[in-house]
Parts: sequence; C-alpha cells; structure tokens
Amino acid sequence: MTTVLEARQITKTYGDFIANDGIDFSLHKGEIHAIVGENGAGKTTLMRMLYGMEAPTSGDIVCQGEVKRFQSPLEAIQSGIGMVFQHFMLFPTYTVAENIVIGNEPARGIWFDRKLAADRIKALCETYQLHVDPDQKVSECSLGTRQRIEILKVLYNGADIIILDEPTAVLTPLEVKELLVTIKRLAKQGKSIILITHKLHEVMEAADRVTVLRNGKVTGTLEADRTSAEEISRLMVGRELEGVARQDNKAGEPVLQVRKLVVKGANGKALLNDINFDVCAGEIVGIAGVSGNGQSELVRVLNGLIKADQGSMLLDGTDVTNLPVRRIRAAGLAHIPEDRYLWGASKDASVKENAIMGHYRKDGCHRFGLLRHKRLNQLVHGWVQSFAVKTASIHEQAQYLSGGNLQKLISAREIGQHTKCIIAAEPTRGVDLGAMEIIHRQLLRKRESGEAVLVVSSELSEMMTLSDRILVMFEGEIVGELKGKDASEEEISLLMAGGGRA
Amino acid sequence: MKNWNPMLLSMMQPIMAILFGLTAGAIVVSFTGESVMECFKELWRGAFGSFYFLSSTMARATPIILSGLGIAFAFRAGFFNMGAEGQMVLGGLAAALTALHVPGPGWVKLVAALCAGIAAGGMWSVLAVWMEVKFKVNLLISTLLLNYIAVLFAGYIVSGPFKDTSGSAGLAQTAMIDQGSWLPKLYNGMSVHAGFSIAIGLTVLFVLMFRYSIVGYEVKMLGLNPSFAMYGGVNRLQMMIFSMVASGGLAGLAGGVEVLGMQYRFVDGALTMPGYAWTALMAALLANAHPAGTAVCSFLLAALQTGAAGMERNTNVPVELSAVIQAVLILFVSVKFGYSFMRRRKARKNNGSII
Amino acid sequence: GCSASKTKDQAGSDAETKKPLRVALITPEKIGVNPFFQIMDEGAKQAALTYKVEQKTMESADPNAIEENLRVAVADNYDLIITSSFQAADALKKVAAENPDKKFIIIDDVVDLPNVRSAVFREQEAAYLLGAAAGLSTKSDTVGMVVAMDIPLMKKWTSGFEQGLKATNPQATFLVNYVGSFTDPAKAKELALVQYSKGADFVAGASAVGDLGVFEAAKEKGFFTSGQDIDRTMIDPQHIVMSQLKSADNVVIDSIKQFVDGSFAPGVYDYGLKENGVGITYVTDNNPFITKETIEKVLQIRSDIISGKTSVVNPLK
Amino acid sequence: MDQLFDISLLNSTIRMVTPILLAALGGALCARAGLFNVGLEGMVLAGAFGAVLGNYLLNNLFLAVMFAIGCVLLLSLLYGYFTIHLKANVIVVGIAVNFLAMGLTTFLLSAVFHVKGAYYNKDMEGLPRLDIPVLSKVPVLGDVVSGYSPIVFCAFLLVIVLHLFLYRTVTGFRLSAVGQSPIVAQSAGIKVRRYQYAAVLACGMLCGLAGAQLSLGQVTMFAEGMTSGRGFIALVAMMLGQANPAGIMGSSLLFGLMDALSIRMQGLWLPTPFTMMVPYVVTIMAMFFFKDKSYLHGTTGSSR
Ligand SMILES: Nc1ncnc2c1ncn2[C@@H]1O[C@H](COP(=O)(O)OP(=O)(O)OP(=O)(O)O)[C@@H](O)[C@H]1O
Ligand SMILES: Nc1ncnc2c1ncn2[C@@H]1O[C@H](COP(=O)(O)OP(=O)(O)OP(=O)(O)O)[C@@H](O)[C@H]1O
Ligand SMILES: [Mg+2]
Ligand SMILES: [Mg+2]
Repeated sequence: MTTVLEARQITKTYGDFIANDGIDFSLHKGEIHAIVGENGAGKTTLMRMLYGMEAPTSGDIVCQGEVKRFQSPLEAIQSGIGMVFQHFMLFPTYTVAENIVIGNEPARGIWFDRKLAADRIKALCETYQLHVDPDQKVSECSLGTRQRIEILKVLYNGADIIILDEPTAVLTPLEVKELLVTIKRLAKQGKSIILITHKLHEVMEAADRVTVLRNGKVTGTLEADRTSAEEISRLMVGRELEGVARQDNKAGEPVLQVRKLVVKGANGKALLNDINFDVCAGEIVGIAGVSGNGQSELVRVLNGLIKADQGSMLLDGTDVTNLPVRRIRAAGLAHIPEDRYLWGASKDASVKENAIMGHYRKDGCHRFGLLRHKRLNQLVHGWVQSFAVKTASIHEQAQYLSGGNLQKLISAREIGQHTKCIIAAEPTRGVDLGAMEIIHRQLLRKRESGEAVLVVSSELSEMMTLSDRILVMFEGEIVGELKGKDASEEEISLLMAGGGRA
Repeated sequence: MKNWNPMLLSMMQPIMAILFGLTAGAIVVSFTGESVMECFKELWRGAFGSFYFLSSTMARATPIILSGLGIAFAFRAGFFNMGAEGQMVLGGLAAALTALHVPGPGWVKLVAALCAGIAAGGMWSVLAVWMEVKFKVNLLISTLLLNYIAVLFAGYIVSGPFKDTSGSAGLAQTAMIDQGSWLPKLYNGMSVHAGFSIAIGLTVLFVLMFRYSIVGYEVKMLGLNPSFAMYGGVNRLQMMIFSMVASGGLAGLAGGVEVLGMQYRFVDGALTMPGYAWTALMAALLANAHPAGTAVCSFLLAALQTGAAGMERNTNVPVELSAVIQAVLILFVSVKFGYSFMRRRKARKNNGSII
Repeated sequence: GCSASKTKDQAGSDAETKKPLRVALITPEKIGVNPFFQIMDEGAKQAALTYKVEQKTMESADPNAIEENLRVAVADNYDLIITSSFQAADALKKVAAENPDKKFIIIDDVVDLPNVRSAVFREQEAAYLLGAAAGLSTKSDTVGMVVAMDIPLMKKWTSGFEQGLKATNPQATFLVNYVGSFTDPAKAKELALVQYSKGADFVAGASAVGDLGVFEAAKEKGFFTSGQDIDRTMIDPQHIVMSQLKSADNVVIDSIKQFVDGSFAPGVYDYGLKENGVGITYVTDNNPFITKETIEKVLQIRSDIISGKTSVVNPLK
Repeated sequence: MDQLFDISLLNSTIRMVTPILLAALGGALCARAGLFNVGLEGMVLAGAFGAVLGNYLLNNLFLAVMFAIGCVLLLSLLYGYFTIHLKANVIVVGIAVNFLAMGLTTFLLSAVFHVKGAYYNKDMEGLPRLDIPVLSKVPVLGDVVSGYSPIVFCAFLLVIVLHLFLYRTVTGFRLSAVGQSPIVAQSAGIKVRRYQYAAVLACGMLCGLAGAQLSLGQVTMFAEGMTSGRGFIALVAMMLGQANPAGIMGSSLLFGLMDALSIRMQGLWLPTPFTMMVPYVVTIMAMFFFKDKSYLHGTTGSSR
C-alpha cells in the first residue's frame, strides 16, 4: 500500500492559539480517509496546509515521497492535489463548463473554445459517472449539482488526491447517498480521498480509515471496519455522548396556524401553493423535503422576509400575515435561519452584536433609545456558556468563530428569545456531534415547556429524533403528514420524491 | 480594550502613513532645489504655526468634517453617497436664500437657514434613494450625476432669479446676508466660526450614537450584512431613507455652515472649487467610516491644504507643486501601512481589497 | 510666487538710503487659464523693476485662500496690497475695514472704503467696437461668440457686442454659445464649428482658454475670429483679426507709480475707451475681413463713444 | 427642430465622444478586474499633456501618441501599485491620482513650456484626418464616417476588439473571473494580481490614447484641466454600459449626442444651465431601463 500524501508533525499556530499540534497523518493510494472532530478541532486548518493555502508553522508535508513546501494552491494542484471547499468556490454567473475549466481552459490560440470545453466536460461526466449540464448557469444549479461541479473541477485538473471539506453538510439525503457512491467509485478508480464530515454514519459507510482530531491533536487513526461510531465519538468528544431523551407530553392549543398560504415567484409560478398546517404548544413539527421544494420560501414568508400573495397566518391568535419582520418577531416568533452566513450572522460584527440581534428592542435591553450594554453583555455571556460557544471574547469578530460555534451562537440567540413559537431551519448543519446534542436538547426543552417548534431539515435522522409530526413538502405543496414515531425513512423519502402525489 | 482597538487603529494608521508620505514629499521637494526642512516647516506653519493659521485650518476642516460625517454615515449603512458636492451646493443655496428671505429676527433666520440647508441636502439625496427603490438605479451613478444637475441649477438660481443686484451685479451670487444671521466667529478676527463647534458636536454625537444607540446599531448591522439585519427586523427601506437623508442633510449642513459662517452669501463655485466633497470622501474612506476617525482625517487633510497654501506663500516651491505634494501625501495616507499589514490575511478572506 | 528673492537683492543696493516700498499682488485664483491675471502679474513685476519696489505675487488656490492671503499680506506689513475681481471683494471688504491704515487696490470690482482704490472697466465699450467691426465686415450677416459661462458678468461682452453689431448691421444674426467651463478648448472649438456651420463667418472668442479652440476652428475652416483681454492677433494674424483689450497691467503699473510718487488716492476709477483701459486691436495688413474703410468707421464710432455721442448701455446696470 | 439635427451634429458627437469612450473602456477593464477607477480624469489629463509634450520633444505624431501612452502607463503603474500591492482604498487612490495629474501637468507646463494656463503653438501639427477610401465618397454616410483622426477609428475598433477579448478569449474570461471574485479566482489557480496589473496598465494605455485624442486630435494644444470632467463622465458611461464594451459605446454615444444636442438647444427656449443639464438628466433616465447591475457588486458597494 503506497502512501501518496503525508503530514509529519505538522503544527500551526495563530498567535498564541495552536490550531494544529504535531499532527501525523497519512493517506494511502485509493483509500477514503475520513477526518472527524469537533468544530474548531483543526480539520480545515490541516487541509488548508495540505492544499498550500497556509504554510505550516513547523513540520513537513510529503507528497509522493517528496517533501513539499507549497507556496500556493497552484503548486498543490500541480502536485495532483485538489480541494473542494465547504463554501463553494464557484462563479455563480458563469456556466458549469466555464467554472470547471477555469485555470486550464481549452483554447485555439488565444480564443477560449467553449464548445470543446463543454465536450470535455461531457466526456469527464461519462468517465466518472457524475452528471451535470455544462451549459447551465451555476446560479441555477442545486447545491448537490454545485458539489458535483466542484468535484469535477478537481478531477478536470487531474487531481489524484481529493480533499472534501464537509461535502455533505448542505446536501439532501438522496444527494448524500449519490455523493458517497461517487466517492467510492472514484477511490476504486485509484483516486485517494480525504473526507471531512461530522456525520459518523457517513464515515462508517464510506471510509476505509478514520483520523480523529481533538483540540488540534490526533487522538487516533482507526480502521473503519474495526471500529464503531461510538468509539469514534468518544475519541472526538473525549466523553460518552449522552443521547437526547424525549419525554412524552401532550400537545396543547395551536400556536402557529397557517391557512391557504400562496406565494408566487417572479414569473408568476406558485412557489408555495395552498399551505395549511398548525403547530401546537408543546409540539415539534418537522418539515421535510428535497431542497428547492418551497421550504425556504415557507420559512421566509412565515418570518415576513417575503410577502404572501394569498392566505393568512395566525400567531398565538393574532393575525401576522404580511406584517414587517419586526412586528412578527414581537408577536412571538423566533427563527434559526438556514444559511448562517447570509441570514444568520454578520461576519464582520462582533459576537455580541450578532447575539443581540432581535433582542435589543426587548424590555430591559434599552432605555431612551440607547442600548443597555451591561445587561446585554450578561445575556450574551450566559448564552455563550450554556451553549458552549468557543470564543475568546464576546467582542471578537464573528468570522473567527468556526462554523459550528457560530451555529451554536445563532441557536442560543433564537432559543433565548423565549417566544411562543420558534422556527429552526437546518439547526445543526455543519455542527459536530456534541453541539448537535446541545441544540437538540434545547429544542426539546422548549417543547417540554409548552412552546411550539417548527423544524425544517434535510437531515432525516434529525427530523425523526425531534418531530412529533412530520410534514413533507413537494413542489410547493404539503404532500403528506406522518407521525414522528411511526415514520420510516423509506416512507418519507418516497413522499419527498413526489410519490405521495397520486 | 477590544472596543478601543479599532478606533485607535483607525486614527493611528493615517498618522503612521503621513510619515511615509512626508518622506516621499521630501523627494519631490528636493527636485525643486528648495530646502526640504524649510518647506516642511512652512507646511507646518501654514497649518498650525500660529493661532491664526490653526483657526483657518479649523475653518477649512468644518465643511469637510460635516460632509465627511455624512458620507461616513451612509457608508456605515452600506450605501455609497458620491453626491455630497451637489447636496452641499443645494444646502448652501437653500441656507442663503432662507437667511435672505425669511422674515424675523437674525437668530431665527440663522436657525431656519441651517434647517433649510439640511432639508435641501437631505431631499436631494432622497431623490437618489427614490430612483434606487423605484428603478434600481445604482446609487453611485445617480448621486454622481445629480451633482452636475445640482451645481448647474444653483448656478442658474444665483445668476438669474436670485442674483445679487447690489455692487457690480455681474456676479453669480446672492446678496449678502444680514450680519444678524451670521454664524458667530469663535474668536475675533479669526476665520473659525461656530460651524466648527457644530461639526465637533455632531462627531461626538455620532460616536456615541454608534456605540450606544439602537439606531446606530441598526445602521451598522445593515451596512455589514443587509440580509442579516433584515432578518433581525431592521427595516432596510426605512434605514436607507434615514441614512441617506442624514448623509445628504449633513452635506447640506456643510454647505449652509460654509455660507453662513464664511462667505455670508452663496457664491457660484465657492463650494465646488475647493473640492470639499472629494476631500470629505477621502476622509471618510480613510477612516473606514468611523465618525471620530473621519473627523480626524478631515482635519488632517484640511491642514494639509492650508499648510500647502502657507508653503506656497513662503517658499519658492511653485504653486503647482504643492498639489503634487498633497497628492503624494494622500497616496501614502491611503495605504494605512500598519493596518493593512496586520490585516492582510483577513483581507484575503474578505474577497480582496475592494472598499 | 518666485520673484521675491530677485527683487530683494535688487532692493538691497539702496537699502541704506531708504527701505523700498513693498507691494503684494494677490490673485483670486491661480495664474493660469485667465490671461487677465497673467498680465496683471506681468504689470506688477514690470512696475517693481521700474519703480524699485519690492513685489510679491500670491496666488490663491481657491476662494477661501483669498482672505487668508490678504490677512497674511497685512500681517507681513506690505505697504500696498493689490487684488482683483469679484471673488476677492467680500474678503477685501472685511480685511480693509479692519485695517484702515493699509492701502488696497481692487481691480475689476468696487469696494467702497476710504482706504481702497477700485478700478473697473467698461468692457462693453470695447465689445461694442468689436461688434461694430464684425457687423460692418460680415458677408454672411451671421456672426457668433463663444462664451465661457452663462453668468451675468459675461453679459458685458455679449451685450456690448450685440449693441455694436445691431448698430452697424441691424439684420445680422448673432449666435451665442456657452462652453460651461473656462478650461475646455475642445468644446469651445466644437461650438465655434457649430456656429460656422450655421453660417457665421466671424466668431468672437470669449471663453478664456477655450479661445484657443475657437482660433483653431477658424484656422481649420477659414473663418475669422477675435481674442480677448490681451492681443492675441499675433498667434495667427490671418484668422485672428481682432482682439479686445483690457489693460489690467496698465492699471497696476499706474497705481504703483502713483503710490510711489505719492499721488495715490482712493476712490473708484472707471476705465473705458476714453481712459485707454479697454480697446481693440486690428490686424491691418493683408486682412481680407476688415477693410480700411471699416477701420475708419470703427475709429469714428470709438471717438463717438469717447465724446459721449454714442452711448453703450451697461447690461449690468 | 430641424436646426437641431444635421450631419455636423453627428460629426461633432463622434469627435467629442472618443476620449470619453476610450477612457470608459479603460475604466471597464479595471472594473472587470475588480478595481473601480476614479482616477480616469487624471489619467486622461496626463495623456493629453504627454501627447503635446511628446509632439514637442520628438516632433513626430506617432511617437507623440506613444509618448502619451508611456506617461499614463507610469501613472497607472502607480495606481496599480497602491491599489493592488499596498491594498489602499481604490477610490482614495483614484482621487489622489487626479490631484497628482493636475499638479504635475501644470507644473511641467510652466517648467517645460514656460507658460501658464495653456500651451498653444500655431505651428504644432495635430493628428491627421483620415478619409476612408471608398466610404468617404458615399454621399451622406461618407460625411458621417470619415474625416476623423486615426484615434477615433481606433476607439471604435477597440470596442469590437475588447468585446471579443472579454467574451471570446481565455485571458478576457479569466479577467472577468478575477473581478467577480478574486478569492474564487485565486483558488482556481489564477494569478489575480497579474491580471489586475494588466487591466490597470491597459486602462492606462486607453487613457493615454484618450488624452492624445483630446490634445492632438480634437484641438492641438494643452490647457490645464482641459479634461473638464470627461473622466467622470467616462466613469458614468462605464457604469451605465455595465462595463461591457458595446454597452459603453451605447452609453457614451447617448451622452455625446445629448451633449451635442444641448449645444444646439442653447438660446432656443431654455436657460443655458438647463440645456447643460440635458445630458445628465437623460443619462439618469436611461438608467431607469437598465436593471441588471449585477456586475457592479464586487466593484462598488452601493450595498456592500
Ligand atoms: N487564520 C486563523 N487565525 C486564527 N485562528 C484561526 C485561523 N484559522 C483557524 N483558526 C482557529 O483554529 C481552530 C481550528 O479551525 P478549523 O477551521 O481547522 O476547525 P474545523 O475543525 O474545520 O472546525 P469545523 O468543524 O467547524 O469546520 C478554530 O478554533 C479557529 O478559530
Ligand atoms: N484569517 C483568519 N483569522 C482568524 N480565523 C480564521 C481566519 N480564516 C479562517 N478562520 C477561521 O478558521 C475556520 C475555518 O474557516 P472555514 O471557512 O473553513 O469555515 P469552517 O469552519 O470550515 O466552516 P463550517 O462549519 O461552516 O464548516 C473558521 O473558524 C474561521 O473562523
Ligand atoms: Mg472546517
Ligand atoms: Mg466546518
């Protein structure tokens, strides 16, 4: 078994902070090597060094037997390393083909041969069984397709080593399955793959070996078929996971009532069509669906970010249809948004400024139009502690938080609103196991204290742990309702694929 | 501590860079064969050398600080106001006409005139907002183009309907405002007037506003990430109108203050020729739209200009070269050496260098 | 200002006998595009040499610098401070009133104070002559004028010209176009070309630097033109056949002379044709546009204006 | 009304528009590379001076134009160094470049030519007028399309060349990518800075041409500040044309035509200041119809 890429005693420090601490890691030819660890454990940092985006503070990177000092990603690419970032590195206004070939365009003289590019992409698609339409604009592609484009880009550049940083975080279950199949096929074809993920069942399904990081150190490298998810998670978190317990409790009066809701898109096509449902006090309702079937629009219209064309929504008895965001929030709605960088946070603002959004108008938080900083600081400190948000200080910029920690912060903020009703969209996307437990436990606690919770998630397991009822959306309509307890994955998947229509 | 750092930095960087700029300026000066030390001494003397010169630096800084604050305000909320010049001109015009034609005692006229200046500037910038909302016209273009229209319009008003008919009458200017409604001078025989106090007062007000008030927080959040602010319940349209009105109003106030405190009448070209608006734009950008930083940068740029005038008077450096030296100094100030070096990593993450 | 050191040396020789008088000229803008300030500067320098005074020119970079320059000149104890134009009038009013012992001169505007001497010009009289000459000479009965800006001040040129034109050639058409800038020869040239295309065979330039553009259009298309403020005819005598004069230099020299010999007095001095403060020049030899007879007629008009037989309306009054 | 339209109107529009068009194309290249160039005014001014200086020193029109380009290249190198290398704020650097050009040209005007205000020499030769062999004989069309300086033809040719460059060549494709997102471009292995420098230098070249057309094509002289705001109009034309060569040509021509029309409207019924507003008002109104401003996102920051 040949080793194609190796990290020897890699250390990376940012000021006083040690992000990677003497890491040893090796990648064999043709293997899928998973890397797992809590948020902020140093996974991405390690990958950035392997890909030449950062220089290690000390230690060596060995590629195909040679010690390398990559100055830039370009040099890494030339050594056959390709990386797919979690936050896609694509030009939304360009076509799929353009995005894939950029940096290595087929040309006749100075002319960019777009036709040849498209042909090559088609051939590439055939070889690797990854299907995209070369002429489509990336902005029109689904997240799953974008992921495929990223992988094709790496393959197009002739990479033999492919680094995937949390590729599955934004994908639907179906897309995840496809992706894992693809990865396995690529490994069979001789590519070596590093897969970062927080989902252990994916690790168990696809990986050959697993390396676990904790606090910048390697806590173990295991053969996947000789270990278990429990062992991995113990190495990751450093303790046993407790698991979340669900109590039975009776649902109360409806808190959120949605009636005949219709939202039309720019072209007049209905994005949401005749949506009716209730969420009752002490109940968690899950909304499942393949992304792009109206869940995002539903969440947005409920929060007042877009206007409904028809229908009404009642919150705790008051009509909040098409009210401004602030009024809806004041009427008692909290919201964990699905895209944390776009809607959920401001990277350039401080942790505290991020945390008080939506709170600053509450009683006790302001006086004569001025913010009561002392009070707010206390609040934020409380959340940071109870949700275990890893941050140096609450005055640090939010961009220095790792993605998972930012998600915890957002959840803390919204759960801390103490509203009658909370909408949680993808509440645990990209979040490690420990943090996921914290968030789940908090959502369940809300349910137990008699509040209404609406969860929108593409993660079926999450949906099934949390929900009392599951509504499935397809093409802007609710096509089925299941009891959380009795629902099976197959059943939901079938409904999500439109099988409930007939 | 954390809170102070960015503010301190935003003030320190221009000062650091000025040192580098002075070195570059020295090279330019040495080409003319003049004594470098002599020139810089005169540059300093022209800006701060005596109380008189300090006061004229303060007077010159007044409209720059005010419109700089305006530009910074809009910028904080995420909007680019390139129209300070037009807003300033209309503000000055409205102030002059109000002071001339509103009945009442002097101080009433004065207050009315200042309000008119603010209103005129604010309304002019709201026109740009309206076009952005209604027709999606990019603010940058519309505010830039509205400058030309405002300047031409003001020129017409003071060479036509409201022309000064006293004196030689050949001038595109309004009549002189009664002494009773002048902004008082802070010191006798010095050019600095009460407008400077207004500017400093507003600077402090904005610093406090951004640190402590709800509105300040909302404006800042909107500027940093509009989607996030909207999601959190900030009304973008309301805030856009508010911040652009404030921005234009401040530029209008700058014009009004200049008219009521310096020229005592609206003179065609007197607000545009010194390039106040451009200087203010630079000040706001250099300070990263921080209010206190903007005021400090405005003051430094004004000092650079009055200093250059002094250098011109008292050395043999030709007039033309002082513009070159100014430009060189500004170039170096713009680099923010210390800052950008420390934050280079971050800049890379932030999508390059733009704005 | 780079002349100070030179005059200082010169003055040094007779320094023991008596300290030379010191004269400051403060222009309201940078000396550059406006020849008016240039000749003023030249006049001052010439007078400094002739009358052995120490002279310094301060150019104001923008309108705010005028007052400062005036104050600095006062503080530096200059004996006579000369400034110019409406831009400086407000500042001078303040500074002169605060310093009643200092002597000031303002050229081209009036400041009514006991220590200020004001010199103004009746440009309309020279413009009248120019218009008359054009009216007498035009073959197409269409003449034009390219003006810098549509501001009241420029009416002295346009209106004077029109009066002269109508007096000699009532049916002639008068085209006026405004450049909108003092520094745009390219646009001035286009405007002259437009007027030419509308039939003008004479286009007067009144657009500061833009005049150069007008001259170029004339050379290109072969029509006739005139310059302003100083004698521009030597640039291209074949096409620039006249120039309207405004002798700011003479006014400066005169004033300095009077100041030196003690006959300087405040008050308003009005310079017109009579006082030789304004006038026009012609190209006399080999000039197909302005004939001998025309010149004679224009000279007649000139003496009529001087004698008061013909009166030129001041458009600003 | 027929007073307003004639062939000389079109002629004058084309002449007046050329410097604006060239500068706007240069600005577009910068915008494509993610740099919003406010320094166009200064660059054109430097070009105008460089052309006259080159003509005076070298006594050869071609070399004079090359000299102008060389001068502006130096200035744009400075612009590039500060914005790309030192990461200074692009707008501040742009404004400083304008100051610098204004100061340097007036200084050199008096240092080299010993004049203030303007340098004009009757014997100085301007750029020749070219007639297009066959077309110039065609009655109306011939008058419209021929009789301009080579730079005018060059400018309109450049519109096509740049269009092909941006949309058909590999380099143009990558340049646009850099402007869209420097980070993504860099991760694709594109040398972002190199492209940005190239764009800035090309912009300098175009501004040099624009200046040469102004000072040797339209007139034959240099006057201080003779650009009179054309650089800013170019900036507007660039934005209105969405940094796309054909669009820029359209918006420049629109502005030029309105400007020429406003000249003819002088003295008709509106006071002059209002006729002078016409081009600006029409330009703003034209923007009511262009709603896709997506390309501006990286470059400006109307909403950051
Ligand atoms: N440039 C940097 N400067 C300072 N600290 C950094 C920098 N890059 C990363 N860090 C810190 O290093 C730690 C490791 O980050 P890294 O992104 O590698 O975590 P991760 O394992 O990828 O986490 P996640 O699961 O959330 O993706 C984090 O705490 C992060 O804050
Ligand atoms: N220049 C920097 N200074 C400080 N911290 C940084 C810097 N660059 C990156 N980081 C931190 O390093 C980590 C890695 O960033 P990256 O963009 O890979 O996000 P991520 O943690 O992988 O995101 P996600 O959870 O969504 O997976 C983040 O915690 C980020 O805040
Ligand atoms: Mg990571
Ligand atoms: Mg992560």
